[in-house]
Amino acid sequence: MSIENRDHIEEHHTNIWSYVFVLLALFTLTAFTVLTAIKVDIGSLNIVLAMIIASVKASIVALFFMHLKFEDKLTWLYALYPLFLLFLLIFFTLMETFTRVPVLK
Amino acid sequence: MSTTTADHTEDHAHAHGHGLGEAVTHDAAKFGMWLFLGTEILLFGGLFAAYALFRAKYPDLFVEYHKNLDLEKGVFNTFVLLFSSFTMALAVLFAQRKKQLYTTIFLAITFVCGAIFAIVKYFEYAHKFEDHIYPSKNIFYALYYMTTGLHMIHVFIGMIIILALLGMNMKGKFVKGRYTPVEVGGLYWHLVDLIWIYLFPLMYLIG
Amino acid sequence: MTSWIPESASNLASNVDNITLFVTVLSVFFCVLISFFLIYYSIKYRRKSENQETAYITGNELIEIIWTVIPSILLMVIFAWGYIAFRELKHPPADALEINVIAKQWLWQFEYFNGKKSINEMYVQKGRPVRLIMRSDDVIHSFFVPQFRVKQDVLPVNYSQLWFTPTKTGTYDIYCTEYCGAGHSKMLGKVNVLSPEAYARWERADEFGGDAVAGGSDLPPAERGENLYSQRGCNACHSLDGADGVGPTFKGLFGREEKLVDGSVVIADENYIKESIYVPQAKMVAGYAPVMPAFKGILSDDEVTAIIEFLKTQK
Amino acid sequence: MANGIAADSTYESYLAKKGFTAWALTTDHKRIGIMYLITISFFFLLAGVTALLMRYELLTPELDFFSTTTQYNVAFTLHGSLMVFFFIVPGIAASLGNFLIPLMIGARDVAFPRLNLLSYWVYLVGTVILMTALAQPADTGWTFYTPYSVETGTNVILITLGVFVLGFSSILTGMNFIVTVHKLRAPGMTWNRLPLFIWASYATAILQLLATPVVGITLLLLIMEKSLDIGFFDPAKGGDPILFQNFFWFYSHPAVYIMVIPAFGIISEIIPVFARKPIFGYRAIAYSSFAIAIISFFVWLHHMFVSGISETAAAIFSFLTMLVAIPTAIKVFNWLATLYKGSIEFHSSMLYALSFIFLFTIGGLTGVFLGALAVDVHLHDTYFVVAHMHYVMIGGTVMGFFGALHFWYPKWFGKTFNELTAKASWFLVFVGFNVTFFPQFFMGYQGMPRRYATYPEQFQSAHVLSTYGSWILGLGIFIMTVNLIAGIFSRKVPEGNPYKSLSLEWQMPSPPPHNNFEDIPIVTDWTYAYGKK
Ligand code: HEA
Ligand code: HEA
Ligand code: HEC
Ligand code: CUA
Ligand SMILES: [Cu+2]
Repeated sequence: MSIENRDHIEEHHTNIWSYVFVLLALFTLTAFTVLTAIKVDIGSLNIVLAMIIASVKASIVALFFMHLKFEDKLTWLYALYPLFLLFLLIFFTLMETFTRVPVLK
Repeated sequence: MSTTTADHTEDHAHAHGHGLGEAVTHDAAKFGMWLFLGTEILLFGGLFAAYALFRAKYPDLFVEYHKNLDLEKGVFNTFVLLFSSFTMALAVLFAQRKKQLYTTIFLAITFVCGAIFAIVKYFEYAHKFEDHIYPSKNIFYALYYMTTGLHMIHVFIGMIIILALLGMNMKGKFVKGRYTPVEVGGLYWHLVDLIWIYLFPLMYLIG
Repeated sequence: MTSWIPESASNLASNVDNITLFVTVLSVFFCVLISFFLIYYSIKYRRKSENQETAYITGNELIEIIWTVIPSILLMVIFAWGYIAFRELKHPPADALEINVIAKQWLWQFEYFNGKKSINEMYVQKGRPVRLIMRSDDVIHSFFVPQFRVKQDVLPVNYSQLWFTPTKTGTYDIYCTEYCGAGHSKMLGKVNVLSPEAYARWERADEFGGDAVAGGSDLPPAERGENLYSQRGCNACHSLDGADGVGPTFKGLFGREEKLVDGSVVIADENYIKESIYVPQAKMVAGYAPVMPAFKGILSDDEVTAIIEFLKTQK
Repeated sequence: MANGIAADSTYESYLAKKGFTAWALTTDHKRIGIMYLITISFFFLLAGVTALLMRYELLTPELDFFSTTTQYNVAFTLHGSLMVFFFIVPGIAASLGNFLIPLMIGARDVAFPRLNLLSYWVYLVGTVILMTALAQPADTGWTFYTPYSVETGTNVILITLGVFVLGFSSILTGMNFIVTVHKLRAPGMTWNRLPLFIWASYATAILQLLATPVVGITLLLLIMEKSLDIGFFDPAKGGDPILFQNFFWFYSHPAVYIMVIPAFGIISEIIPVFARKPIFGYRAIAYSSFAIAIISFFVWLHHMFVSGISETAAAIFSFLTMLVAIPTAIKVFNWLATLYKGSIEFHSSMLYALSFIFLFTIGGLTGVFLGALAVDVHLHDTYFVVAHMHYVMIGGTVMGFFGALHFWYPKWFGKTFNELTAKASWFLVFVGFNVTFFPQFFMGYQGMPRRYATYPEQFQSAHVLSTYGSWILGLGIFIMTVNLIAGIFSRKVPEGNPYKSLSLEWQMPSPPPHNNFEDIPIVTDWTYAYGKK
C-alpha cells in the first residue's frame, strides 16, 4: 500500500442494466415505505419498519452507486466506523437522558 | 534509518517531479472523499441524535405536526433525488468509458434533478412561512428546518460541484482517462441522496 | 498531611477522603517511582563520551505485561470504590428532612417544610439527614459545600437532589460551582448546622429568615439592614463602594434621582425602594437587565424597613 | 547509515523564495507548517497574556484589577477558547504534522497540497471571525454551556462561529494526513518502520476527522438557538440543556487527546535520539495511541458526573474513563524504559521531553482522581480540575511542543538558537509552571471553585503563590520566545544532522529542499535502529 506509481486505474465493470435494476429497486422500496406508513399501523414499530427500509435503500445506494462493493477493507472501515460512532452518540445520549431518575417531591 | 536511493526504473520516472502516479491520485482522492463523507454523517449525526431524543420524549408532538408537512412533495422529491443518484452513477460510468457526450447529458440531468428538488423545497418552505410556521414554532419544526436546511445546503454544494464537473468534461478532461473528479464528485452527490433517504421517512412518514 | 483536607462535617465526607487518600498514596507511589528512575537513569546513563555504547533493547514482553496488568487492576479498584461511595451519595434515607432549594441568578433560596423561607442561609440540625430538592429559575447552578463533600448541579429542567447528614455544628460555606454569569463568584451562602436545641428554637421563631439565631431582630435597624444586605444576597449585585455591578450601587442611592427605562425619573425614597425590593420589575432603572429577583414573601416589612435604614447610612 | 539523499548541486531550500504570495499561496507543506506555527504561537502568547492578567486579578480576594466581574469572565473565556481552539487543538497536529509527516514518511508533499492550503486559510478566516468578536467577547467559558450561553447578551455567536469555521480546517487537515499516511509512504516504509510521531499523528487525525463535526453541529445549533429562537436546549421550550453538554463533550473529550497524542509522538521521537536507544515497546506505544483514539469516544460523560445523570450512566462512564488511563500508563513506562542503558544527552529539547514524563504523569494521575465517581463529586468545577487540565495541557502538550520547537529548529531554519539560554528558560518554565499550578490542587480539594472572579479569603495564600508562579512561567516563556526568534537572525549554522538521528527527515539537508526528495528513498530499516549491531 505504500507508494506505487501505477497508472492503471482499476475499473469496476458494472453495466447500465444493473444500475437500472438498482433504481427500480429503490423506487419500489420508496413506494413500499410510503404505502406501509399510510396504510399499516403497527404502533411504535412503524418507525422501525421505516428505518429498516431506509437502511436497505441506503445500503443499495452505497454498495452499487457508490461502488462500496468494490472497495478495499480500509474504505469499508472508514465507511462503517462513523456509523458506529453515530450509534454510540445516539445510544448513550438517549441512555443518559432516559435513565435520569426523576426526583420525587 | 537506512535508506537507499530508488533506481530510476520506469515506475519511478513518474515519481520524479511533482506528479504522483495517476492511480495513486485516484485512490487517494476517492479514499479522501470517503473520509469526508464520514464527517458529514457525524455532522448530521448531531441532528439525528437530537431527533431521536426529542422524538422519544414527545412522540405525540411529532405525530401531530408531521401531518402539516406536504407528503406529496416529499415523495416526489424522494423520487427525484433517487433518480439523480442513478443518473450520476451513469455519468461516472460513461466518463470511465470515455463517452464525453453521454457524460455531459447525465451530468446535466443530475443537475436539473437537483434544481427540481430545490425548487420543490422552496415552495414547501414558502408555504410554511406563509402559514407563519417558523423554526421557533416548536421542536419538531426546529428539527425539520435544521435537517432539511442543512441538507439543502449540501444539495447546493453538490450542484456547484456538478457544474464544475460539467466544465471539466466539456474541456475533455475525462476523455483522457482522468475521470477521478467525476467519481469523487459522484460520491458526494450520493451522500446527499443517502441522507435524504433517512430524512424523508423521519420527517414525512411518522405516525 | 491532612491540612489540605477541608474539615469533614458530614457523614459522607470520610468515605470520599478515604478514596482520595488511597488514590493519593498510589499516585505518590507511582510519581516517586517514575521520578526515581527518571533521575537515576539520567545520572547513570548520561553521555560520557561521544561514542558510548548503548544496548539494542527493543522491548520485553514480560515487563510490558506487568506494567499493563498492575495499573489495570488498581484502576478497577479505584473505579469500584468510587462507585460504591457514589451510590451512597445518591440514596438518601427515607426519613430525611426535605428542604426545597431554588437557585437563581445569583442567590440561594431555601424553603422549609414548615413554610419558613430563607435566603443564602440554610439551617439544618446536627445528626439529622437532610435531602435538598433543588431547581433553578434560570440557568444551571451547582450547590457545593466542601466540608460535606457534596455537590449537585441545579437545573432549570427538572429537580435534582442531594443529601447529607451534618455531623458537626458550625457554619459552612455554600458555593455555586457551575458558572452562571456575572454574579457567579458572589453566589455564596452559608449552612448553619445547629444543635438540636438551637434548631428547635429556630423552628419556633416566627421570623421569616430565622433571625432568632442570626440575632438580628434585636439590633438597631441600620445594623440589621447591613446584616441582611449580605445575608440576603443583595451584595451579589449591589456594591457599597460605588462600583457598578449587576445592579446599581447602593452608595448614595437613598434620595438619588434614578432614570427609568421608560424615560421618567424617580427619586429613590422609601416607597420606591420598597417597591424595588418587592416587585423589582415594576420600575426598571435604565441600563440594567431585569434580573433582580422579587423578594415578596421572603423579606418581611420589618426587614425591608431595616434595609432602607441601612441604605440611608450609605452616603 | 547509507543514505543517498545528500544535497546536490541543484539544492534550493524551501525558504529560498521570498515574497508575500510565495508564502500565502504556497502549497508546500513545509511553508504551510511554518505559517501555522507562527499563527498558533501568536495565539498562545495572546492567550498566555490573558492568563497573566487573570492571575494578577486573583492576587487578592476582591475585584481590583478588572472593573467588573464580567471582564474577568470574558478573560477566562477568551483564554480558554483561544488556548483550546486556536492554539492547542490545531497546534501541534497542523503545524508540526504538516512540516514533518511527508518528510518522515518519504513523500514529496501531503496527499492534497491545495486542500492543505485551503485548510490554513479556513483556519485564518476562523481566527479573523474571532478577532472581530473581541470587541464584545463572550463570557460563557470555553464550554459555552446552555442555557447561560443562550441567555447572555455578550457576543457568543461570533466566537462560536469562529470555532465552527475552524472545525472545517481541522477536518480537512485530519483527512489529508490519513490519506497521506496510507497512500504516500516511501517504498519499504512499512507500518512497523514508521516513526511513532506518524502513528500519533494518524491517531490524532482520526479524532479530528470524526469528532470535530459533532462540535460543529453543536455550535451551529447553539447559533440557531440564539438567532432563530429555537428551543433544543431551552427547558422553557421543551428542550434539554444537558443535551448540549452531551454533544459538547462528545467532541471535547476526544479533543483533549487531539491535544496530547501528537505530543506523545514528539516525546517518542526525542527520547530515542538523545538516549541513542531504540524506543522500548514500539508496538505498544503505536497501538496504544489507537486504543486511546477509540476509547476516548466513549468517556465523555465523566465531565457530567454531577449534572444529574443516573448512577448507571455514571458507572459505565467512570469505568471507561479508567480504561483510557491504561494505554497512557503503558506509554509512560515505555518511555522510561527507553532510557535504560542509553547514552543520554541533555539537549534542551530532551529536558522538555523528560519534564514531560514527570509532569504529564502528575496530570494523568490527577485525572484518575476525577474519574473516580465520589471523588469527582467533590472536585468537579474546583481548581483541582484547573490544575489537572493545566498539568496535562501544559505539562503534557506544551512541554512536548516546546521540546519539538527546540528539537526540529535546526531542521526548519538551518540555524540554531543559544543552547544555554534555552536551558535557562527551560528551568524557569519548569519551576514557574509547578509553582503556578501545584498549589491549585490543594486549593481545589479545599473547595475553591473555578471561574471565580472574587473568592473567599481563606484561599488567598495559595492564589498568591500561584500568581507568583505565573510570573516566573511568563518570564521563562518570554526568554524562550526571544531566544528562538533571535536564533533565526544568528549566523550559526548547525551541522545537517546535529543529533545523529536516524529518522528520515534528518537525512536531508537543512532546511529541506523545496521538493523534499530528489528521488523517493527506499527504506530498509526502522527509524529506531540505534545501537543495532
Ligand atoms: C491534554 C489534555 C488532557 C488529557 C490527556 C487528559 C487526561 C485525562 N483526564 Fe482530563 N481534562 C482535560 C484535559 C485532559 N485530560 C481538560 C481540559 C479538562 C477540563 C475541561 C473543563 O471542564 O474545562 C479535563 C477534565 C477531566 C475530568 C472532568 C473533571 C470535572 O470537571 O469534574 C475528568 C474526569 O474523569 C478527567 C479525567 C482524565 C483522565 C482519567 C485522563 C487520563 O487519560 C490520564 C491517563 C494518565 C495516567 C493515569 C498517568 C500515567 C499512568 C501511570 C503512571 C500508571 C499508573 C497509574 C495508576 C495505577 C492509576 N479529566
Ligand atoms: C493549552 C491550554 C492552556 C494553556 C497553555 C494555559 C496556560 C495558562 N493558564 Fe489556563 N486554561 C485553559 C487552557 C490553558 N491555559 C483552559 C481551557 C481553561 C478553562 C477556561 C474556562 O474555564 O472556560 C483555563 C483556565 C485557567 C485558569 C482558571 C480560571 C478560572 O477558572 O477562574 C487559570 C487561573 O489561574 C489559568 C491560568 C493559566 C496560566 C497562568 C497559564 C500560563 O501557562 C500562561 C503562560 C504565560 C504566557 C504564555 C505568556 C508569556 C508571554 C509573555 C510574557 C509575552 C511575551 C511576548 C512576546 C515575546 C511577543 N488558566
Ligand atoms: C440578581 C441580582 C440582584 C440581586 C440579588 C438584588 N438586586 Fe436589587 N437590583 C438588581 C438590578 C439589575 C437592579 C436594576 C434594575 C431594576 O430596577 O430592577 C436592581 C435595583 C434595585 C433597587 C433600585 C435601585 C435604584 O438605583 O433605583 C433597589 C432598592 C434594590 N435593587 C434593592 C435590592 C435589595 C435590598 C436586594 C437584596 C435583598 C437586592 N436588590 C438584590 C439586581 C439585583
Ligand atoms: Cu450560580 Cu454559579
Ligand atoms: Cu474528558
